[in-house]
Amino acid sequence: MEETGEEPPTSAVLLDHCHFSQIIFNNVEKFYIPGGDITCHYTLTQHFIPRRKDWIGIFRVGWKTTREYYTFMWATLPADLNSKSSLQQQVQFKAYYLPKDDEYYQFCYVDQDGVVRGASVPFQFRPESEEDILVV
Amino acid sequence: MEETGEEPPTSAVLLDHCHFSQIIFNNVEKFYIPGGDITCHYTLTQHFIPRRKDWIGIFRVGWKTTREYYTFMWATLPADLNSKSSLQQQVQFKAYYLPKDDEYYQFCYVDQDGVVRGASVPFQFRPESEEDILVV
Amino acid sequence: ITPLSIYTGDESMASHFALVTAYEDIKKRLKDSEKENSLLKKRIRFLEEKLLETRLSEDASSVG
Amino acid sequence: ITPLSIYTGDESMASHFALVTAYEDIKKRLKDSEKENSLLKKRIRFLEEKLLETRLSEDASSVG
Repeated sequence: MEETGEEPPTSAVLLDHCHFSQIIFNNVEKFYIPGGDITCHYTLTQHFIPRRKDWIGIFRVGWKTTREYYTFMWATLPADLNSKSSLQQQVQFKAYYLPKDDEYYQFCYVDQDGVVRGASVPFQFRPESEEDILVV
Repeated sequence: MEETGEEPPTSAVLLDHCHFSQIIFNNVEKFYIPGGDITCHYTLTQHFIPRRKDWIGIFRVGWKTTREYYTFMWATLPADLNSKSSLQQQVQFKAYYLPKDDEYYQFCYVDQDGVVRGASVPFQFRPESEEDILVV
Repeated sequence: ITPLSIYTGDESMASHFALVTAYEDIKKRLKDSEKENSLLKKRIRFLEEKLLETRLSEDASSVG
Repeated sequence: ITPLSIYTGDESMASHFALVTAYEDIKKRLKDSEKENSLLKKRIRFLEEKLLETRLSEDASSVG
């Protein structure tokens, strides 16, 4: 999986989606209320086998290395991988450990070898302004 | 300048801005009117020496390799690099060669060795909608 | 205990992939927000005209 | 003639850098657009109230 920098650009492009989308994050909100816990819902795609030291990090969008996680939780190990329901997982992040600014963050699933297996859409920790409730 | 993949992540982060910002793009519009030529203005930073085969490409935002340019122009060679005015350059892109969709694009300056020396903010080819002229 | 995060050349692709995911979503939100903006501006224009009309008719009735 | 674009490991950093540049700008535009949106909504609320008032006073004067 290591890029030596000697390969033609095509390989870099083709490699692309194969393993980055093995975890799909669901029901990610645009805004999470500051001071509250948040639940991260995710789905394991069919052939993905979670391992004991896989983890889910909250990263500020634009991160360069997985060491830059803001906070993390160990991923849940499903009881029975063969049952359908095991593919739906969730972990909870406690309010205390969450970012306090209104930057954009995203969840990333990193396996125990350090390989990123999925990334979520971005979210912010801020209240949705009350003006936005008005419907046109 | 080649990353072997063996280096610690810090080096990747530090290397960052050194040569990517040697060309600064100026006065980039948010919208360019479809069907018109566009002028790309840019500034060479102090120690940058342009060469004969440097080029400026229009890339769709999210590009992965510099081969993915939508269109390109050879960069202008300043007559006298010691004169202040030579640092301000421009090239014109003809309407015929420009993208016809309303995706986001950006200018990138690529030197004759294939190294990216600058990237602009994104722009679109679409008219600014007339509603947007209303001032609150 | 900290989680393992090894650096591989792969990682820069991962970070790019994650950024593309975020960018695509933000781009979509911007589009939605700009569209909503246009609608809101139309609504304002409509309300301003209505208000003007109502006032004019009010003036007319108070004169008549 | 095509321009030279050699692949180096550096390139993935360049593409990441370019995307960060674009992302930061789009993020800023989204923020501006959301802010404008809020202002427009306030303006609509104000106009709607004004319109209601004017109509009420119109009704009152036509009754009185």
